[in-house]
Amino acid sequence: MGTEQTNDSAVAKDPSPMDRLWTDDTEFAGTKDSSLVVDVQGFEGPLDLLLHLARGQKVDLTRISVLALAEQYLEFVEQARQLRLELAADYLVMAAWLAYLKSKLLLPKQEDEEGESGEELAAILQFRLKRLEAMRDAGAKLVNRNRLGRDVFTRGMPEAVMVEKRSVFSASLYDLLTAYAGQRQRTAVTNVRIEKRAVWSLSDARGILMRLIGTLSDWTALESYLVDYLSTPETRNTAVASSFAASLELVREGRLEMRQTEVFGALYLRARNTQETGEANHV
Amino acid sequence: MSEGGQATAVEFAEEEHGDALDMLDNPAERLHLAEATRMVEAIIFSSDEPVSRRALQERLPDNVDIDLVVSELSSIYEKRGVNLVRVGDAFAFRTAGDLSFLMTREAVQQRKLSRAALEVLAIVAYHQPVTRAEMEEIRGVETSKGTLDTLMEAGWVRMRGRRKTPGRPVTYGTSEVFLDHFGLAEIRDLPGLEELKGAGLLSSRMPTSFSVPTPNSDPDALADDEDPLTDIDLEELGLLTPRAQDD
Amino acid sequence: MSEGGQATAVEFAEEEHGDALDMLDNPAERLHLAEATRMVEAIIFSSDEPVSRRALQERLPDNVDIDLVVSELSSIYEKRGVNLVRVGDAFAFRTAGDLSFLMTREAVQQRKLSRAALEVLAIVAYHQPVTRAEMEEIRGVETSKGTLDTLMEAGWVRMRGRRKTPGRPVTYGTSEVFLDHFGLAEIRDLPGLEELKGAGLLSSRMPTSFSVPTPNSDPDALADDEDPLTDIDLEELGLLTPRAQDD
Repeated sequence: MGTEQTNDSAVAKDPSPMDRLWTDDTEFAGTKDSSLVVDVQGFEGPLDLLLHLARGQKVDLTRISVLALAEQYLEFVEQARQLRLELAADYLVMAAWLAYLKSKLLLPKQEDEEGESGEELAAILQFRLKRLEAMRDAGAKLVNRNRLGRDVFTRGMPEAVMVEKRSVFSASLYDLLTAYAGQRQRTAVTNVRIEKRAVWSLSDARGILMRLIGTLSDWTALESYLVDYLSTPETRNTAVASSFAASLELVREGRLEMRQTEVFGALYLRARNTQETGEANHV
Repeated sequence: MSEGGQATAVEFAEEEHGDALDMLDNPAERLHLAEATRMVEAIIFSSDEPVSRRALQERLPDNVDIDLVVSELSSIYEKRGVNLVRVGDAFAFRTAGDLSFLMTREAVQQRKLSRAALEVLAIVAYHQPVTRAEMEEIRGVETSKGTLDTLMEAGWVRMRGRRKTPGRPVTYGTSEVFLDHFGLAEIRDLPGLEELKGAGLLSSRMPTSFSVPTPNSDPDALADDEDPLTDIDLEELGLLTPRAQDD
Repeated sequence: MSEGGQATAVEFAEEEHGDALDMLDNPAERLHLAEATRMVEAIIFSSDEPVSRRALQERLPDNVDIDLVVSELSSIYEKRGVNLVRVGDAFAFRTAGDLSFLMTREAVQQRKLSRAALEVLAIVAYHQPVTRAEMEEIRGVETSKGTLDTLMEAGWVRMRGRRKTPGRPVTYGTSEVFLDHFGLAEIRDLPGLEELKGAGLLSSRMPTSFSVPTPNSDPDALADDEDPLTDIDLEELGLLTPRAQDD
């Protein structure tokens, strides 16, 4: 019914921040603030950026050139780094993955190759883009429905308090949790100031590794993908150190396998095929 | 409905049920009236006060005969469970007088739990079994007796036992009713530290020493340092009136 | 029933009763049903919140067939300015959707949903029960603090329980308030749900059927199709899963 009506809230038009980023160089070249995060420019994360780039190809997502897409993305990351824009870690994790994907797509398939082929990885990417786009469209359909308090209304003068709840008091789980968290937070002495970090903490590295290995089932050199994309020259040492420590921890937990063929040789990582959380149930 | 003041069911004496529409020969006019009737119905329904004739006039197309529409609507609702009533120069829907008995029954006023009570309840839930002294330590303020009483009255908090420490303080915990009300399958389902942070309820910058306890999954099992409550305890606490001889 | 929308011709005068009444031969039964319908009408009409089936059952005489009464009431109000809608296991009267143009005066300023919040809301609605890690997997980005918080504060999203996997992560789902707000009788009514499910887009893992597209797997497809992506209909996504060959 109300799907055609224009809707003031959310998802109206893509602001296309990318266009600005590419066309209006002066604005960005002039930006000295290196803490400018691309996220702020209107993208909801790397998949969102990829989806935007994919739209540029003007074909159905199934027929998209994943290789071209990966190259575009990597180029974008390269540009951003040249402009000294600080990219959120998620973008870099994606860059590392796409670099891996690209190499898979370009190199001829080896006989003894383990893990997914380049084509399979590309299909995974397409699937994720499609799923995200589907969710976005679904969200748009949802907000454009006739909504209570905007298009459709309740009885203005309710006559009796309908007590369904036996309890005399009303409180939701959300109320309860908010009260608890608020109270604990107040009493906990929180004079901890987080300085702008120039180092990778162990937990940062762990988080990034976890996200990365979730998508890598083949041996991947720690340095070549992870460090290249995830760190700037200044943070290279701390990135290597923390990722190394974090990966040892993950090996110990059985989530990761590690391989080194020679002393001081490159370190290879891959996920141990652990069964992750099952499929979501649907109503 | 009985509270309706001078409200009277709108009576347009000569008119019978549905007459207004029948009077109109022109199908287009009938349709027009029917549409206007739907509009007036929706406006009066959603308004938080009786809607005056003038207000209706302002919101409807110019060529609508308000009196005709109102009389039509009134006859539609005449024998229904809800009637259109006139309050002065305004109109409202009210439950039919003969059904007012449905309205008064169980009209229990729901009260919002105070902030303090919510805090105490949450602490009891997370930190159970917990004594009053411990609650105070966690909250940093004294917990009034009334707050705990309220929570026990609501049936959400119960006395579990006594701590095996000097003074044998009473320990508190949550009840089945609590789980039921908050839609928890078991007490362990309360979100932990990471979940609270993830949901944005707790700052991600809490000190490393900060922790959120995970309550024992079996609420009835007494902790090692707990004694069960005896009838004597309950009497002492004034919760059990001394037994009268039955039968 | 929840789609209270078609602004079609409305004929009030002759349609006072729905079908259910006509079906009953026994005059006593008809009277009984008519009375029960008035009662249900009064109860639901008087409330601004949906009234649960259970609450109706408790207030009505034992021998009343709630389903019959509700369906009768629903058909009576089907084309009126106010409609009976189902919200989960409860019922409510709401102004007809096609009259929204008339109701702008009533409209309360709605909080604007950010793009991120809308995305998260859609994911929670279509994938429930869903954990935070799964939301992040789908969006490819960490959910910022406050996004889930906002949705929970609005009462649309709630914690449902915990997933029975290591770590027992909390799962999220939508609430009855969500259904009510978006005019859905149940989760199955979410727009495009079946198509999305059919296309395998609601699974957390890539379905095996979603295999590597081989060249010319779809001979009917136009090679130089240049339709913009935004025109993709969710239904079309159903075409992606390779069709099982008919025997």
